[in-house]
Amino acid sequence: MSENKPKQENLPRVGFYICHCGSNIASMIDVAEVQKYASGLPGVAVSRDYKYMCSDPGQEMIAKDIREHKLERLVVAACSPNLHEETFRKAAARGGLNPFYFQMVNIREHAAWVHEDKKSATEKAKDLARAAIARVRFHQALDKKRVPVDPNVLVVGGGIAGIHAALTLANAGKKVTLIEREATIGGHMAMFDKTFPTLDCAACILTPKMSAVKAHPNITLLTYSEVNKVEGYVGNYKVTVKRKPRYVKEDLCVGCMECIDACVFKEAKFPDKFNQGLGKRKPVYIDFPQATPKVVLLDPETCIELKTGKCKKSCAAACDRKAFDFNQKEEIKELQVGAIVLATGFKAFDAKRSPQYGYGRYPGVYTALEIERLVNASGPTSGEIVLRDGKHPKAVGIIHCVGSRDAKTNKWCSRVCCMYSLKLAHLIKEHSGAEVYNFYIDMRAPGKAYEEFYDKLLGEGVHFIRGRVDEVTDWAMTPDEEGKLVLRVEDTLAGFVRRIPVDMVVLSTGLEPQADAQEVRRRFNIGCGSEGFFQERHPKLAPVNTFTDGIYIAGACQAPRDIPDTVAQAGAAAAEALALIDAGFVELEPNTSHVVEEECCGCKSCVPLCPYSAITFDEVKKKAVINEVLCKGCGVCAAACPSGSIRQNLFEDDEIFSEIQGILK
Amino acid sequence: MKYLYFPGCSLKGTGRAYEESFLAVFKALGLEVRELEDWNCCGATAYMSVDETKSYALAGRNLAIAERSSDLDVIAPCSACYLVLNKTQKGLKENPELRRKVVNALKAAGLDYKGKVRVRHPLDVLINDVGVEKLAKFITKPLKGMKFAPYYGCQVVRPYSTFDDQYNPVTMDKLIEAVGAECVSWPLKTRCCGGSLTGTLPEVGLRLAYILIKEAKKRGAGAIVTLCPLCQFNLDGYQDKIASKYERVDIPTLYFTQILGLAMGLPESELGIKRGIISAEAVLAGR
Amino acid sequence: MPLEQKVKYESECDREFAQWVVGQIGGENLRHCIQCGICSAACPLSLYMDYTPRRIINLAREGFKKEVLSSFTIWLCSSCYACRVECPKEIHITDIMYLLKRRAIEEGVYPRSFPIPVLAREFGRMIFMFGRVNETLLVTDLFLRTNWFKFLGMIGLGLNLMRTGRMSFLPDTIKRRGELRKVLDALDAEEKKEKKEALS
Amino acid sequence: MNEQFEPKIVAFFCNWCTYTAADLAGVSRLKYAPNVRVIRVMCSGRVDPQFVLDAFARGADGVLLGGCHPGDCHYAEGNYKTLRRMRMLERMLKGMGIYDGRFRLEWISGAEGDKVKTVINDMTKKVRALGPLDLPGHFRDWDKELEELEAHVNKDSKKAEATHAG
Amino acid sequence: MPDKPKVAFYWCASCGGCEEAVVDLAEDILKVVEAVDIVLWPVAMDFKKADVEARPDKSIVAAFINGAIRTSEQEEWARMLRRKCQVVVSFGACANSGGIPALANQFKTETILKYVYEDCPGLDNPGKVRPLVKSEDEGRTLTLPEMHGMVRALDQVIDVDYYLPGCPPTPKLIMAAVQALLSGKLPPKGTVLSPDIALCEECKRKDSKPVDLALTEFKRPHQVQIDPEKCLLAQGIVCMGPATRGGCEALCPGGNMACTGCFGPTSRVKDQGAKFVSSVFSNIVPKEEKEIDAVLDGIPDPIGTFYRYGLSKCLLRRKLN
Repeated sequence: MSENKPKQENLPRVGFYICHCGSNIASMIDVAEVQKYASGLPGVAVSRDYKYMCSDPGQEMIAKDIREHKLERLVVAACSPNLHEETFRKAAARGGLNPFYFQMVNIREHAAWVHEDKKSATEKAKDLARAAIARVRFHQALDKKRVPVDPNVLVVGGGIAGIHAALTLANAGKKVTLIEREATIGGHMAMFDKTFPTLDCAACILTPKMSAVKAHPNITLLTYSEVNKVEGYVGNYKVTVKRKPRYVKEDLCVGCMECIDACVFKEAKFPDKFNQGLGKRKPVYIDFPQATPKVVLLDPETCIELKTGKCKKSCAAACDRKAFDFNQKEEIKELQVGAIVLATGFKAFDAKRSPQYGYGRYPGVYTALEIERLVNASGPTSGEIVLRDGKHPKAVGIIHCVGSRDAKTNKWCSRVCCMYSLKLAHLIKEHSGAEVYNFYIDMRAPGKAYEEFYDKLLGEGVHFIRGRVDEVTDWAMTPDEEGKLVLRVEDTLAGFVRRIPVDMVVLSTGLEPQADAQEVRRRFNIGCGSEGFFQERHPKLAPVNTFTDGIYIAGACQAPRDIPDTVAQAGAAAAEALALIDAGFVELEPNTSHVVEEECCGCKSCVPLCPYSAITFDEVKKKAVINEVLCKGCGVCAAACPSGSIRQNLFEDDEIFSEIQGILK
Repeated sequence: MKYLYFPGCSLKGTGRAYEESFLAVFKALGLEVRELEDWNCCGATAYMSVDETKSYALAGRNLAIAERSSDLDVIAPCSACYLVLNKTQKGLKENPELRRKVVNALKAAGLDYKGKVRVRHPLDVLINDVGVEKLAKFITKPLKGMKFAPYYGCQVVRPYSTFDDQYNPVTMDKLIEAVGAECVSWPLKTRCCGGSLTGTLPEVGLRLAYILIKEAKKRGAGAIVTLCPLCQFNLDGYQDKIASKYERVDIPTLYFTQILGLAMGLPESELGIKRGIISAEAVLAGR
Repeated sequence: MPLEQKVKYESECDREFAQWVVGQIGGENLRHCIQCGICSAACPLSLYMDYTPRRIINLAREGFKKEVLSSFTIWLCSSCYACRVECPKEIHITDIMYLLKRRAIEEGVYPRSFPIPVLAREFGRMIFMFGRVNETLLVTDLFLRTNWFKFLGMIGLGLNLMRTGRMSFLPDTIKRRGELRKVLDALDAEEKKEKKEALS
Repeated sequence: MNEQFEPKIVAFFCNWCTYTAADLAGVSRLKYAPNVRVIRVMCSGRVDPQFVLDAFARGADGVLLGGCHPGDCHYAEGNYKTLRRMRMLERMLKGMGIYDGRFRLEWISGAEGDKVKTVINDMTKKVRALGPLDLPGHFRDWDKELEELEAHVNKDSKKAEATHAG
Repeated sequence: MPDKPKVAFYWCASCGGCEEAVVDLAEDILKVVEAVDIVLWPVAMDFKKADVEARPDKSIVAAFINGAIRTSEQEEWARMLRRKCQVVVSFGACANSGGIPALANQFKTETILKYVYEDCPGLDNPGKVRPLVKSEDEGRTLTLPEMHGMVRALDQVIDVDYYLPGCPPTPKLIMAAVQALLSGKLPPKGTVLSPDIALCEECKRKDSKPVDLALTEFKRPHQVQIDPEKCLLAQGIVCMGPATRGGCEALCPGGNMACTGCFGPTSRVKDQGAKFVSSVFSNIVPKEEKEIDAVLDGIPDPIGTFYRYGLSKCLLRRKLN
């Protein structure tokens, strides 16, 4: 039983450095005391504290000491290794020391910031330092493996974020595949009428970008498609894509829409998803005139031919390009890419989840998205605001924060509702001349020209009532309330409750993660925050990166976000992907495992454990072998090898045992 | 099925008809109910305003007695009792310090409290233990052509309701349909009737009651059907005053147990129909 | 009409009071209020209140003890819990109203001649005596104590109740009153003990 | 001794979920008990039951193991392997007289900084209530019986040598 | 005749199997006897403690001590032999890691005595009489060795130079050890005199083990008809082979018996049981706690199974109580 402790005399010379991090650490941990304590530990040749270890002078101090004091190991007690491990490894290298002769001690996130008693926090810091110093002795000199990066990129999601990221990458000369689940790209933005605060029409600014995508030689557009599987690692991903059948050959259809007129259904009678069910469509349809690709598709749910096989197929007959193919099958495609940008967007809150507002119960109650279509010139009413009962509203109430800032639904602020509610207020007033009431809790207009837009609306005589509406109801207290929808609300600025009768209620629904966000993130092996949006690597310093290298996120899939911010973020994600690709290679953390051949008995226990099939059994030598390129360094096999014959770099048994011993001594 | 029965003060007083019809119906359905021995007032809402710990202890005593006597569910037909007993269960569960005090106090009187019993509402039992299908078998005289406005009031659905939706409860609607009557849909099902105030601040209570009976009548309800003795008393008892203050509405208020009893063909006398101050005769004549 | 100064000075608010509310069962989330006012909107009685529930929450949070405890609002709360289920911050407003009422009674600052506090205490007395409450006696007693000519107005109702046999004049009582007393006394003892410890 | 006992808890946190969550707790300045010492591993699947036993043997009063939620493992299924091993290890620990939550396995995702706080506080509270485990101390006590005899035997041997000398 | 190197054999808490193993050297034993001069061998020859006591320190070349240390007497002998001998070889599983006797470390001494002298079925001891360390009999004082609180491996009591693993060690290994001693070609102190590679290496069934082992249940040998060719683990039988040092040439698996781990772990492993658990249970199929537990239930006595010969060397050393 080896006592994992090298002999005192030939201990490697350790340099220990502890960081004040300004006052971040120093205010809770007695840095000087820890420094002094460490200097007394076996093998420690140098022990220093410094205000900012990560600063240039701090790093330089380390490099210098390594040279002058012939240090053989380096320990830095500062923040989380996830933040600065790389920094200090580089410092070590600059001093001429192998960067992996280094161990970091996290005394900021794991001690200074989370404790309130200086004494115990300092004790903890000492223990952790002792452990690291004990551990680092066992470190080995290692090299990072370099693997080439595939220059192609995959962008998932054809909303404004995906479109912008794809175009940016393509313009930089990269081959991009853009995948969209719906039949057309454009996402939510394509449904909007105008955009705040400038009120330029969404279509006018979006559709040119959509056709640019279609036309770009570097972009392959796969609509009506979804990602099935993702394998591989940064720089070398293998992606499997499923293409749903449209029953129309994309390369043949020119979008003349003759077939739609020819359809055996003379009248469009099926709810039109794109128009939020406010309009009707036929089984053969195209979402909207500028749909990209401009290709019709068949709805298997309603198409007689697809359901029964007994239709005279007048649509196909009307197509002189012979584009129809009723036997089209689902297609599976495989892609090789180096980087992936996820721009899968958001889902609008389901207003039925707030029953007190009567959505689905009172026909006069609408969601914001429905109004976007209603006021849209290319919408079901060509922009005329008509209630479901055909009447024109005299008074309209817009309720903010539906499905936002509410413990019962979503706790977060959806960030865009205030502004789009202002926009809708303006448009409704413009289109209908009705009295418009905005019911808000706090008016959030923190963007360029946003506050000015609010000011404009105030000027237009829109009513702003600060208070959360309790319910939308139809019981009247006064004659003028008869037959109206009554909103009960406290006018919190006036300090009393008001009952306001209106004809139309607009629910400013919040933004939620996509319904399948969880499956998607698992497929791409990234994280989600507690609210279900994709988790960025660092809220401030790595907002478009994820914990999986080579996978980036952009737009509302990361958090509620308006168009300007989404586009900016899409650009950032594209830039990150470019940085990765143009480097040409990635360096892989050398924390891989390997089998010590002469120790392995060939029991094969490890082989089935590897999720990446990196372990194989050499039938000639009768030993297990690990392919270090496929190995991602989880260490499961090292933990499981029953004869201790598998080692994981950076996490060797000796290293961990000595860390345990160090902590508890 | 067997249950313990916690009447509460109202069902022995102004809510007598509720007790009569409740017992009659459960008996006819073959559900055994045993009155909790030596129960005391639950403390209702008023006592909570005087002394928190004591009001928990008051309810605590009842629960302790229930635990001691059996492991049956306790049925509390009165909304206030239902709320207070449930609130006590929850409160004692979540606040160790409070629990310690109350349990010690109970121990001082030779009682013990574990928090085992479930407190249920008869409506919950009828819909979820018996079930609409089974009820239908007992309906011999369906109340055809009658329109009832279901009125749930506050304290059964809010905030501890375990068996129905807080915003739009439907269990009593189901029951009304089960007895063959038409269920009036209206948005005031759960709006407070002011009952706890009419006694002390008539002008306030009356207004709240007026809003309800007016709206119910307006939507064509022949009667309001409720599940709370205080609501029944408030909606039924003050219509003369409402008439003098606002307008005469004259709409009877029945207990859900009464209409169920009628539909099951039980005699009116056993159901305390006559105890309504606004007579239901005219409405029920249609049968 | 008399002029009233509206400005408030920091010296007028009582931070401990706010702290006390937060420390009570039900007061936990007080500080999280975003003043959206849905509680007031949901409240069927807010139209009679001197301060809407939202304002009570804010006043309590800021420590305006006098305004809060002497307000009618807390006594008008009918415990319908509408606010409690609507509150987006899960503030237990109804329970807060209760604890404010208790504090008001304790400090004797509740509005005199206002019948509700009287009812509450009478109610308590009756339970202590009999273990149960007889509504008829309770109400009669109440009106005689507060405003007896209002009582005359109730005679009509009384007659109706007698006609329908819903009125009884004998106080209903439990068998083991002693047991109940023991419980309540034990709590009084405990409270005394705590008070003493608090002092020492 | 009125000084209350402060347990020492050794934790193994996986880099991608629980360790990140602990970082998050720090960034969010959540406050929790200072009794836990975290050892970072890439995946909870790297944690060898030997580590847990060794930690106890070297004086840990508790051992906490933190990994990604089932289905969320950064390495696909590492946490399932952890779960399986540790279920058996728990049985063995019980057999050796170590139970009542001195060893604990928790799934904490990278976003659950608050869970790090609650778990650590809760475990510290519970282990504090259990009192010290102090295996090193037990080892010393158990070996006292040896020292005694050793002393006694040495005495004899002195005699023996003496006789030889004679 | 020249003075032959003196050798001692001694037994502590053991079954005598190790002594048998020496005899199993068969005719080789003669070579040994020729080469050495046996000064202590209780199982075969009559020596008194005093005889050994009388020898000068380090006058004996080597002692082969088998059995665990359970009593004061065994401890005393061990210490004495340590003084008298130049090399001490820990002989067999009990000496190396406690062996079967060490399973007693799951119980308090009192529990054991009570069971043995009071509760054990078929026992006839109405007076519940127990042996005493000191007792008077017709004026004479009888003494018995004291029982220790726990069972220890030899090296937990005295310094050990080499280890011969096995229950018992195989003749081959013993012979090799003896020859090494005589030839003076000694490996570094602390060496286990057996290959430092796990058993599967030598196992005939090795090739029949699938590379995608996925266990859904564990069976005990009496519950199945064991396939004599196929890897035992693959048949759902707990075989400690992968976590056990080789050297026995897989005798048990060869005899259609699962390896129970008597050779102890390889030098890279601190705790045989824990390591085995780590490996074999990673490879079971279920993911839900309930289902996992169902599989684990197939092993009713984990400690007795995974520490059959090594409880003294479990990192926790014994059950707490």
